[in-house]
Amino acid sequence: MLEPGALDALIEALAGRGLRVVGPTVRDGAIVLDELASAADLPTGVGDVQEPGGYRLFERGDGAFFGYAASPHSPKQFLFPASTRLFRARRNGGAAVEFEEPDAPERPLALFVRPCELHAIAVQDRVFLHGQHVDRDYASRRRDAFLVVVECGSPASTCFCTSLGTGPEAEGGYDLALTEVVDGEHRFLARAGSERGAEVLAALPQRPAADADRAAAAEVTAGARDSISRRLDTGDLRGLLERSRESPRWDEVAARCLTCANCTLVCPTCFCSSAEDVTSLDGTESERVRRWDTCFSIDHSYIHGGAIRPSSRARYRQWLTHKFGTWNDQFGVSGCVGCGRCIAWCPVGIDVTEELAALRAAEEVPDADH
Amino acid sequence: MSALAEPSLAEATVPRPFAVAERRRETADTWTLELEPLGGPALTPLPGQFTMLYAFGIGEVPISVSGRNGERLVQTVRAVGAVTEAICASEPGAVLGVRGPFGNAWPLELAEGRDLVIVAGGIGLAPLHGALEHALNHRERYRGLTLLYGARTPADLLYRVELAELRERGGLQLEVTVDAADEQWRGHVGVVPKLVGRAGFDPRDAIALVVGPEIMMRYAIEALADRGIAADRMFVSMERNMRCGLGHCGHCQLGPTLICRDGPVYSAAAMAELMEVREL
Amino acid sequence: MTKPTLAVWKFASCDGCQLSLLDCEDELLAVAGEVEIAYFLEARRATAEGPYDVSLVEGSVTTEHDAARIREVREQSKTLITIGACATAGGIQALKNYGDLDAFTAAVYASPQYISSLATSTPISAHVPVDYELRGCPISKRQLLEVLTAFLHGRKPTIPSTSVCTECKARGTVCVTVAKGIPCLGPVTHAGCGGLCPAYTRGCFGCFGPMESPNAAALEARLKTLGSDDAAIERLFRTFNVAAFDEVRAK
Amino acid sequence: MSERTIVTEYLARVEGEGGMRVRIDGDRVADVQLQIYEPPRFFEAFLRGRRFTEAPDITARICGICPVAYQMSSVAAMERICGVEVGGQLRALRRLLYCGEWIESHALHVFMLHAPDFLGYESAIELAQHDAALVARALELKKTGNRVMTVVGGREVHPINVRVGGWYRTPTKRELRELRDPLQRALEESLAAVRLTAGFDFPDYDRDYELVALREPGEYPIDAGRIVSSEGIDIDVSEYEQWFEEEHVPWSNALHSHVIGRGSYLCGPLARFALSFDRLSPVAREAAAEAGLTAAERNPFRSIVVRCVELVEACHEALRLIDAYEEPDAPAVEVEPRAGVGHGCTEAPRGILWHRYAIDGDGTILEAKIVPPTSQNQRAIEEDLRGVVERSLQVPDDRLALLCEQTIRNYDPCISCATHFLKLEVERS
Ligand SMILES: Cc1cc2nc3c(=O)[nH]c(=O)nc-3n(C[C@H](O)[C@H](O)[C@H](O)COP(=O)(O)OP(=O)(O)OC[C@H]3O[C@@H](n4cnc5c(N)ncnc54)[C@H](O)[C@@H]3O)c2cc1C
Ligand code: SF4
Ligand code: SF4
Ligand code: SF4
Repeated sequence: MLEPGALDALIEALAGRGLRVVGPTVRDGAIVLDELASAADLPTGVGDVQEPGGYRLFERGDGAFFGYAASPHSPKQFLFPASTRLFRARRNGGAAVEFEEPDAPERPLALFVRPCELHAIAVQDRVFLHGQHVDRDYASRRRDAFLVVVECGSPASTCFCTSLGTGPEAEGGYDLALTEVVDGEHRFLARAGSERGAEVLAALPQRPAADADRAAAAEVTAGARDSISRRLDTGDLRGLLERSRESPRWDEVAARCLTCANCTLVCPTCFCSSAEDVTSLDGTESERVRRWDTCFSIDHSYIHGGAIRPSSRARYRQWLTHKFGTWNDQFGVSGCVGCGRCIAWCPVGIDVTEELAALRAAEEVPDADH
Repeated sequence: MSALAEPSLAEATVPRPFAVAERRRETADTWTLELEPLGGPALTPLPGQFTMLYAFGIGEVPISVSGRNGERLVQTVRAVGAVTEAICASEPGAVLGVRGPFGNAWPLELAEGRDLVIVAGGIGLAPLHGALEHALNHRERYRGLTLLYGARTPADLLYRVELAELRERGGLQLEVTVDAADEQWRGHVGVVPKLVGRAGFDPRDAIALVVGPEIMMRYAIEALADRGIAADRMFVSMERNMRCGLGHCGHCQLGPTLICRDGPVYSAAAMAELMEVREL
Repeated sequence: MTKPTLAVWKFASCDGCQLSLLDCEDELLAVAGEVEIAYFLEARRATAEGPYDVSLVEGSVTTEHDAARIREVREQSKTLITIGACATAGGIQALKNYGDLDAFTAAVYASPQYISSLATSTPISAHVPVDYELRGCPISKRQLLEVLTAFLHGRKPTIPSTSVCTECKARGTVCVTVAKGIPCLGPVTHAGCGGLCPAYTRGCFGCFGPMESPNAAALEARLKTLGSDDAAIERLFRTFNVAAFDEVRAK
Repeated sequence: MSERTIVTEYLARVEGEGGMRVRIDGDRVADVQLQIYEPPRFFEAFLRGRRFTEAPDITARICGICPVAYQMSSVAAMERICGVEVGGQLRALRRLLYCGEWIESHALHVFMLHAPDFLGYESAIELAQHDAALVARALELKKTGNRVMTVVGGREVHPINVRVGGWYRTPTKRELRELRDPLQRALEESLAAVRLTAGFDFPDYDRDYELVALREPGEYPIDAGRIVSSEGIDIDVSEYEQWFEEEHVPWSNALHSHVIGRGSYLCGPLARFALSFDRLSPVAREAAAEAGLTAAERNPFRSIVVRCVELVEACHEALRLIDAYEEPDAPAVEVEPRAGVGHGCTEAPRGILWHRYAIDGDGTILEAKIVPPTSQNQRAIEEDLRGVVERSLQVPDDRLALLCEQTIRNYDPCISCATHFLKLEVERS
């Protein structure tokens, strides 16, 4: 067991290992992920209320450090940054062209994450690490990243991890797991999930956990589980989406969708990127830069002569179908971890769980609206 | 969590420099380049695979490998936009970046002992050229060998000299058609799928490879199916926007697949349904 | 090799977009090294005769004289690039397209009879073919350099036409609509500013005009739930890109 | 001598489009016109019916060179109407933003637009071919002004952070601290610029102008003050229209201003310098003294040196403001609209920029009137042209045209502002 005071020691220990410690902090009316200097940067006593298209902070009044649910940022920002350099090409007079590999990423990371985010990282691992090709940039950031997962005690109304089995407990894939118990004595149950996790943990001021502590921690996540009311019926989503390719629901949602791409960009698993040349004015140097892209952009599907998916309908369908359906074909997992970000951060509050339920309902009562 | 693999250089996102060793004009807007590695080993792509070709400071695009000439890659490129224009304008000696090869290959083993029917429209002959070359080089492994090729006009036909030689050489049933003939044209007039009905092959024991515009591929497959070739014996090569070739950028999704990884070659059985869906 | 020639032209505008070129302090001399600045009155007295390889055109057409002048510019330019909201959408002065010109003139000038002006302010593309339109009120100098570099080296400029939201997200800005209920045009506005206003806790007010597939109706519905009345929504859409947004909203 | 006309159809190195026309009849200057054919854009009309809070963003679009000036005059007017005082650090930040605009605008004018006249180059681009280091340093100076605007205002052209009542977001201390080093270098560069320009060859010409500028207790006038003149005007900004009047001349899309019953006047750096010499910081005053400038300076050609002194002042002031900065609790004060008429006047880089608005109780703008510095200087410019030409009748047309243009550039006229406003024709007979 750790005292709340041990958080400073933890952050110091991580920084002491040469890591850039990134975790939750309050900025611009939200809990975002940023570099932490000490536990004082954590969102102490701040919680969040989320709904489709809405997010507000409130004072919890209990001093919890991790009393929030999914934030507008996700670990993606750090492991797969919005822009990275792929290579630099140089023309040294005449025709000769030289290619240079990009610099290695900056300092390795220590990330404070939530259980669903651990799963999201695992999903991106499948894309960037476990396919035929390994993405060098992602791999080097990921390999060194020290993951501290904090189990969830205060899910938001937008969360549905329980439907996808990604939370609120953390089951593995972390270096260090914490469960914050606020009731009674404010304390943390800590577990190491790796050797380096154990090393770090061993160096922190602590006392052994009693059964009562374990029970209190289990109650935290159990309480969280009970409070999650959003459900997604995951039964054969793949088939459902495949059968729904021509559903009129796509037109209906396209009327509401702004094609602004917020959903895909806040999603912790979406991995689409584009690559472009950034050239020097004199034309002797060029950098190929990779940037986040989204299937909501028309260029995403552009091939000579026109885009494959010009309509909003087709773009929304791509997003939902990929996330919940074809992702399984491509990477053997669902692309969704149930964090609810796409629901909260859609400016018009389009709710993926509702859209999927509508597709299912239309299938079950095919002639409902005739 | 599984061990994290060390990224290896072979999988690098950094291109290797290749020099344009030779450049031939095919049509008004299409050129064939022979690319020679500047140091490092030669690439050994299989027929049907593609590379990502990088034009300095302009961009990078997927281009099929049309064949090999010793250490050189042979690639045929139609200039349709900034990158392909820059590639086509690369004079001998110019340096391009090459990554790859990527993607799967034409299932040529499957065709061994059978009739091989190659159906190409326009620039679509480029991705098929490697397969044709392979089959001609190993002619004995195949029974009948047919190339049905169409272009808009006689001036749009690729590899004209080579095709004329092949016609002389024999061992290949070659039918060429154009949508619009000029005065000198003595061959067929009409769309490629129309050639399918007349061609001599045994549909029960044939493998067909088809590349062209999506609409042409649909009709060709229909015609081949009408002749009796089963959908799982027909193969097409698909195109989508592509940024990485590594399965990482998400652009080349085609329904449940990623073209750079699962394609570009697919059986018609796998594609038939997807090709029916608009804006997929 | 002779350097390509660049000309910069001004029509009805505030000068801000031209100034953006001079504001490229770090690159200006490099630009002058790569191109022959053949005509740029704001910066130089010497002018060279056309034709010009690249013309940058700022401002909208509001007089007969300018309507004729833009045709001459076009004739002399191999590539014509419009810069800014005035040149690509008519600018804020396009508000007069919807009002009574005489009343406008009288509101500003004591002797309106001296003023000659067309009843409308129209984008350059309404008069001559345009090769590339760079958006923004003002344009982003980063994008201006990108367009110039791209044209110099024969590649497509990398100017995404997605929403401002995509820039906010890349920058890590917290959405002001979702987190604060601030009305914001970002979802229907063309990227380019880098997601500036939301980074300053302010809703986007549409400097870069409509994005590639703007769903104005859906956003308007949302603005209403945030407490904007019809008049407020009108005002929000009807500023520097009034003509372009009006067109989108009419659909 | 026959009649001759000297015409410059499109004036170069000024902001906006205009020309000049001077008609000379024997040894007499028959007519001088500063022609402003920049098409009119009718801002006063568009402002009607908009909300009072929109004025800073809309009026900024009148001029891309001095958008901050428009924003500052408009917010000042609106705050006056609504009875709100924006003080403390919120006001300090406004001065800081304004310093950024002064630095950028003055550096642009001094080096890119005006200095080539004195150094015998057609442009800074040509100058760069001979003295690349000078141009590079000038650009660095200009860039520092832009950086200040970017940090405080969001961007250099049409900043987005200014609002009636204050700001949308105030900068952190750290963000401002990062401006210190560049500003310190800019200060040094500005001092060097004073020395450089003081050494230029100046035509021997001066006139007894009526100088008009703002004046404030304790500070060099930037964002506030009373309107004062060398002829004894000393009024609140709301009294402007009782003393000054605009008229419309057929050869210009800009209005001409004059002091009622007296005639032309001059605003801008020379006026500010003369009327608030005592308010300059010691560094700026010392630099001026070294350059041989006193409050009695009236040679318009020397205004380039004065501009450099103001560069020193702006850099110094910016540094002072940054050092004294404390992050405010709230970025803005609440402003409730209130029916009324209000005025705002601030010192744009080119001179006083005066705004008047009438709004109703809902905050809807009923009426707007904007008098930019270039309109106010237009008459003085024409009179200078006449004066300069009269003294240089023997000069051949091409050189005379150049001299006339230089005379116009003394004022750093901003035509975009003036039309909401320029062409030189010299006719001789
Ligand atoms: C697997 C595969 C093999 C190909 N083989 C050949 C070949 O052998 N010969 C040949 O001439 N062409 C081939 N293409 C098509 C070629 O890649 C495009 O013509 C090329 O990308 C156009 O780029 P551009 O910049 O010149 O044109 P633009 O139209 O200006 O394209 C802009 C950008 O869009 C993307 N893009 C546009 N069209 C395509 C496309 N069809 N496929 C993928 N991305 C696209 C690219 O990123 C390109 O940079 C192949 C495409 C694929 C997917
Ligand atoms: S699809 Fe939505 S709920 Fe699922 S992981 Fe992505 S953002 Fe979270
Ligand atoms: S949902 Fe769209 S943006 Fe996200 S990974 Fe899939 S295709 Fe890419
Ligand atoms: S679903 Fe919502 S967040 Fe996603 S693109 Fe549509 S409107 Fe934007």
